[in-house]
Amino acid sequence: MAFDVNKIREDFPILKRKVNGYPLVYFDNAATSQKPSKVIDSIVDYYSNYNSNIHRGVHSISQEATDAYEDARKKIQEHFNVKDSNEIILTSGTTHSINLVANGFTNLLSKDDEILISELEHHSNIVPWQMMCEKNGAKIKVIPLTSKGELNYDSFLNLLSKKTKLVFVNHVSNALGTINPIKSIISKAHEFGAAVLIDGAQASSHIKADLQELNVDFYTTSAHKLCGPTGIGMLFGKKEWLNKMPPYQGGGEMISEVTFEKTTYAGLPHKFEAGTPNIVGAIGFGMALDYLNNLGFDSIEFYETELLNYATNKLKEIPGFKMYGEAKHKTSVISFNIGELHSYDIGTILDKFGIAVRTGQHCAQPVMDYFGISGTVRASFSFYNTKEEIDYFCKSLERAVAMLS
Amino acid sequence: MAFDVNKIREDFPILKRKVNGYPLVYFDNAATSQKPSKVIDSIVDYYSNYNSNIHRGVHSISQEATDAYEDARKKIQEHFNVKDSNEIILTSGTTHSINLVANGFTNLLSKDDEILISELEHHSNIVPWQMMCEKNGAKIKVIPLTSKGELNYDSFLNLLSKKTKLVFVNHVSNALGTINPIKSIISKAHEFGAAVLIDGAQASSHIKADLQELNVDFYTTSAHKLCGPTGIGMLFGKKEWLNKMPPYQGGGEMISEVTFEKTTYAGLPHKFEAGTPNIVGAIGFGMALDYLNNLGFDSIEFYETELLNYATNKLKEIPGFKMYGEAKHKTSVISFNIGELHSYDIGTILDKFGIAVRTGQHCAQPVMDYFGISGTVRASFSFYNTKEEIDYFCKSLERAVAMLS
Amino acid sequence: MNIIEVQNEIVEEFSLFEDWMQRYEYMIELGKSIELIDPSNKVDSNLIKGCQSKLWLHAELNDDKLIFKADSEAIITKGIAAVLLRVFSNQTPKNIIEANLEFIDKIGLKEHLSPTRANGLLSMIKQIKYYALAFNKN
Amino acid sequence: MNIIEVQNEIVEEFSLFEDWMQRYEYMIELGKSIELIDPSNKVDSNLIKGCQSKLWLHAELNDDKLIFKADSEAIITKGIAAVLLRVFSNQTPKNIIEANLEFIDKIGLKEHLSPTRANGLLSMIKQIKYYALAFNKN
Ligand SMILES: Cc1ncc(COP(=O)(O)O)c(C=O)c1O
Ligand SMILES: Cc1ncc(COP(=O)(O)O)c(C=O)c1O
Repeated sequence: MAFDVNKIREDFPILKRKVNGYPLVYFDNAATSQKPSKVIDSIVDYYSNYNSNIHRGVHSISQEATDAYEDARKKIQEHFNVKDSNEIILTSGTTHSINLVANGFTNLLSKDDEILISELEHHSNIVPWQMMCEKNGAKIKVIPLTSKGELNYDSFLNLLSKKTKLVFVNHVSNALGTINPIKSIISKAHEFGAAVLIDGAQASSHIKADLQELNVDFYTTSAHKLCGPTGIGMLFGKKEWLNKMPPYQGGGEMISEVTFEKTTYAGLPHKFEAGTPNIVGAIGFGMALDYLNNLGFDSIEFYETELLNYATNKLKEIPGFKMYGEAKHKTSVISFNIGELHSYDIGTILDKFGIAVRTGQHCAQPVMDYFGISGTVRASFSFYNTKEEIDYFCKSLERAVAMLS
Repeated sequence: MAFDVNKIREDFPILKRKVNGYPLVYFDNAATSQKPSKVIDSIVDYYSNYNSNIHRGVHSISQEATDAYEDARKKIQEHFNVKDSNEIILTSGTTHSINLVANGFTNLLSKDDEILISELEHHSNIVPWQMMCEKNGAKIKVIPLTSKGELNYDSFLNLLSKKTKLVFVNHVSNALGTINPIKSIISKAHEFGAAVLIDGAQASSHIKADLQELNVDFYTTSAHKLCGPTGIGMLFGKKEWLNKMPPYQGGGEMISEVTFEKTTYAGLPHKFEAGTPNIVGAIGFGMALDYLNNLGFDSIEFYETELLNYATNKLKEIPGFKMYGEAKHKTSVISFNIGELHSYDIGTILDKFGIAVRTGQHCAQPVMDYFGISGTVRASFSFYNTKEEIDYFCKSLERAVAMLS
Repeated sequence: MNIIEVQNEIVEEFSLFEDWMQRYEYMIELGKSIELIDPSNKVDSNLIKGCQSKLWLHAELNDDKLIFKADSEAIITKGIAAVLLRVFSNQTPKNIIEANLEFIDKIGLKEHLSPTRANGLLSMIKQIKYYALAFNKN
Repeated sequence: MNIIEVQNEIVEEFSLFEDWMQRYEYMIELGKSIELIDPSNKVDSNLIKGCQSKLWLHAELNDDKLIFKADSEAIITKGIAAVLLRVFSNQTPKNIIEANLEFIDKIGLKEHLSPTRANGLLSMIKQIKYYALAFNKN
């Protein structure tokens, strides 16, 4: 099946929209993805036909909603090739997932332990660990960057020791698009007995991760990054770890017995899913995975790489263009500045042309500090973008630069 | 404007549905509410026209999404008559809200402190405090029930002391429908310097709470209980308290500066809203409040009380009918058993007739323990229900009883 | 009778009913006539999870056959248990392990087979098969 | 000129432009010609929050008039600041407090007035009014 982008674009209602009089060119995909009708329809279908609170409900629509919710978990399990569906915890997103793990490790670590965090991380994979370390005294060591925006693998090896208990790396950097060598990071960390959490938020719309093959301990993602709804995400955790971790939130669903004297917790995954979950979110998440798998991740990757190369080559011709992040393996993200121009100015003018890019620090201040800059313009492409959009983007960028210089 | 239930029913697509061949009679409103087209449409509109990640985005759709998200916060603020919109924290639901507060108080309390929890509480307002007390050693004291399912106010007064630091009561009990005298509970607790958290999850679809007038310290609710989407809720907290509490989750949005040495947190409300929020959820939440306010809470209350009285009188005629919860002030919830029949059996047969009720413990095991029962059948009515549905329900219930006896 | 014969007999019985009400009434009747578990065996370790009403299932080997007994607070659950016991009780572990479960669909209980249903049917079957496996090894 | 006269003058200037590009080009020009804040006043306490680019605003009283100076990393922000400074700098605190802000709408900057916009316009205005209030009391 050839990749027919014009046909695919018809799946996304928002792409018909105009912004400031121009057709929307949405290059802010790394911040959040757009949603195909299939996903939107699944939400409407839920609310119109079988909205109900789940679990323990005897009546039919409660059962239907429960089945749909649990089917979504199964779809996620299959997509990520996870052994046991109980290892999939539905959360409100990557940030929630990571905080859940950080809370779980608070009492498992102490002041002689070290955790390694890459300098490439999103704030969501830094701040929870800083908060945890304040409680248990564990030390954070930073895996530094190279000038190409890759992780310094030798430094990583040097930092690893018997003291290392946990390693945190994102699968793909949201600021630069770098695809990290997580497979070897995981196996090296395991040699030292350290567990590894991979933040897959930025990877999941581009790469289908096989979690059993990776042998990763924890993996997280957010549905909104992969054509799914807001307010839902997942945490994969190996059963051995999840069983060791205390529950994160208390409430309905996550208990088996409650008295004021003693409460016993439910088994996995419910132990970590307190309260009424984002039922419709889970259903939309599952549908988004169906949609992407139906397109095929190979086709997506192939096409997005084509867009990336096309855009990179065109942008390099613009005088003063400086790209941050030139990793050998990267997703379709271009983070750049032009001369001394401020990213905010460029973003503002591009918006006037109907083009959506992200500007600033991209929740990755350490990366910006590394390059000694206050921010970048980030154009991130998805499989529903086109070369024509890139042409228009480059032309508009040149006009913006002319206006601002 | 007269209350035209048939017209209102047309706002709810799900009410056209059949279950097991019969028209759906949805009496499980205390578990979750159904959604009017306006709310569903607002979700479709968001995803079809301005879906984008919010805050810090320079481009137009990001600004539109941010405005819509912040407008929702304003609507919530106005609805609950809150002074400052920064006192409204958007969470994923009541359970999340309560856990956030419990986490915030972990270091503010110590082993000489006491917290009062009512015996009427939902597990979501019990378990988080048990988890907190395990950490800081504070003691839980239980405000007991009376046989009518009301809080024993005298016991409450006796339990109050200078040691009391926090009091937790739900505004309305989900298991019995009891409306608690929160105004006097709050002012009594304040006399002793204790802060009060009111769990409004079950109240919000029936009662419009004026939080300034109540002078409450914390108030929580879930949008899914009041015609809004799943995966979104709110926490109101007085600024003085919210400023004292440490952040709950770390991540994007909730920081102002991040380095590996030191991270500084953002101001309210962002300090408590880590990560990409449930943007569409917030928008739907705001729209649900618009919808309910447009109907008018006075009309809703009036009509629901009519339904409650009508149903109570009819049900009382059924031999063996025993109602739990006969509070003077209660919402349109009837929790009951018939003779020795098990609630599960009744629920199963009613479902066969297309009627959705909840059966079991309703996440309130202490209430069931108090009455010495394993569960109840709970029929909970909303403003879109009708007397005809109640007639059909009673008739079907009698047939179920006949089959099961 | 072997398992297949019992299953066929049950399917035949249920095929006489015209609607769900008759089917449920019959199940409720069956529930009332179930051979109850000995009170001393109504212990937590015999409780089956995943059911809204308490449901106990006990197994013991009699010669080479497994004898199941069950009880539940809910009569419908008891009825479901009664159907299962008619099929599986007094059979050899090996036959139980190998038994297929199409009859559940045929008697209109398929809707109860989803893992999320609160009636415990699936958990009961799992537990029965689990007992059979355990006793088969001995 | 008093505040209203300056505002009218600015509105007139902007009314000549046919599209957003000319308007922005003009603002960028204004940004380049802004009277810059003294480097010694580019301190954190003069930073305005709510802007994606750093934006400093300094105020001092000269006789009975407030003199504002500003700077920003971003030229568009500087241009917006320049427009505001033309209106508010060299005016008495009282006049600043009383000034209305309709001109912002008229010159096509209204879209920037939402509290969630990352350009700092609203924060700048708040800070200017805040300074005026503070100096008015003295
Ligand atoms: C009184 C009460 N408190 C708390 C909750 C928990 O709300 P949620 O599941 O939306 O977090 C509920 C809902 O079941 C409730 O009725
Ligand atoms: C690499 C990475 N990690 C974590 C996150 C946080 O995800 P969320 O905001 O959905 O919790 C993001 C999204 O911005 C991301 O790109």
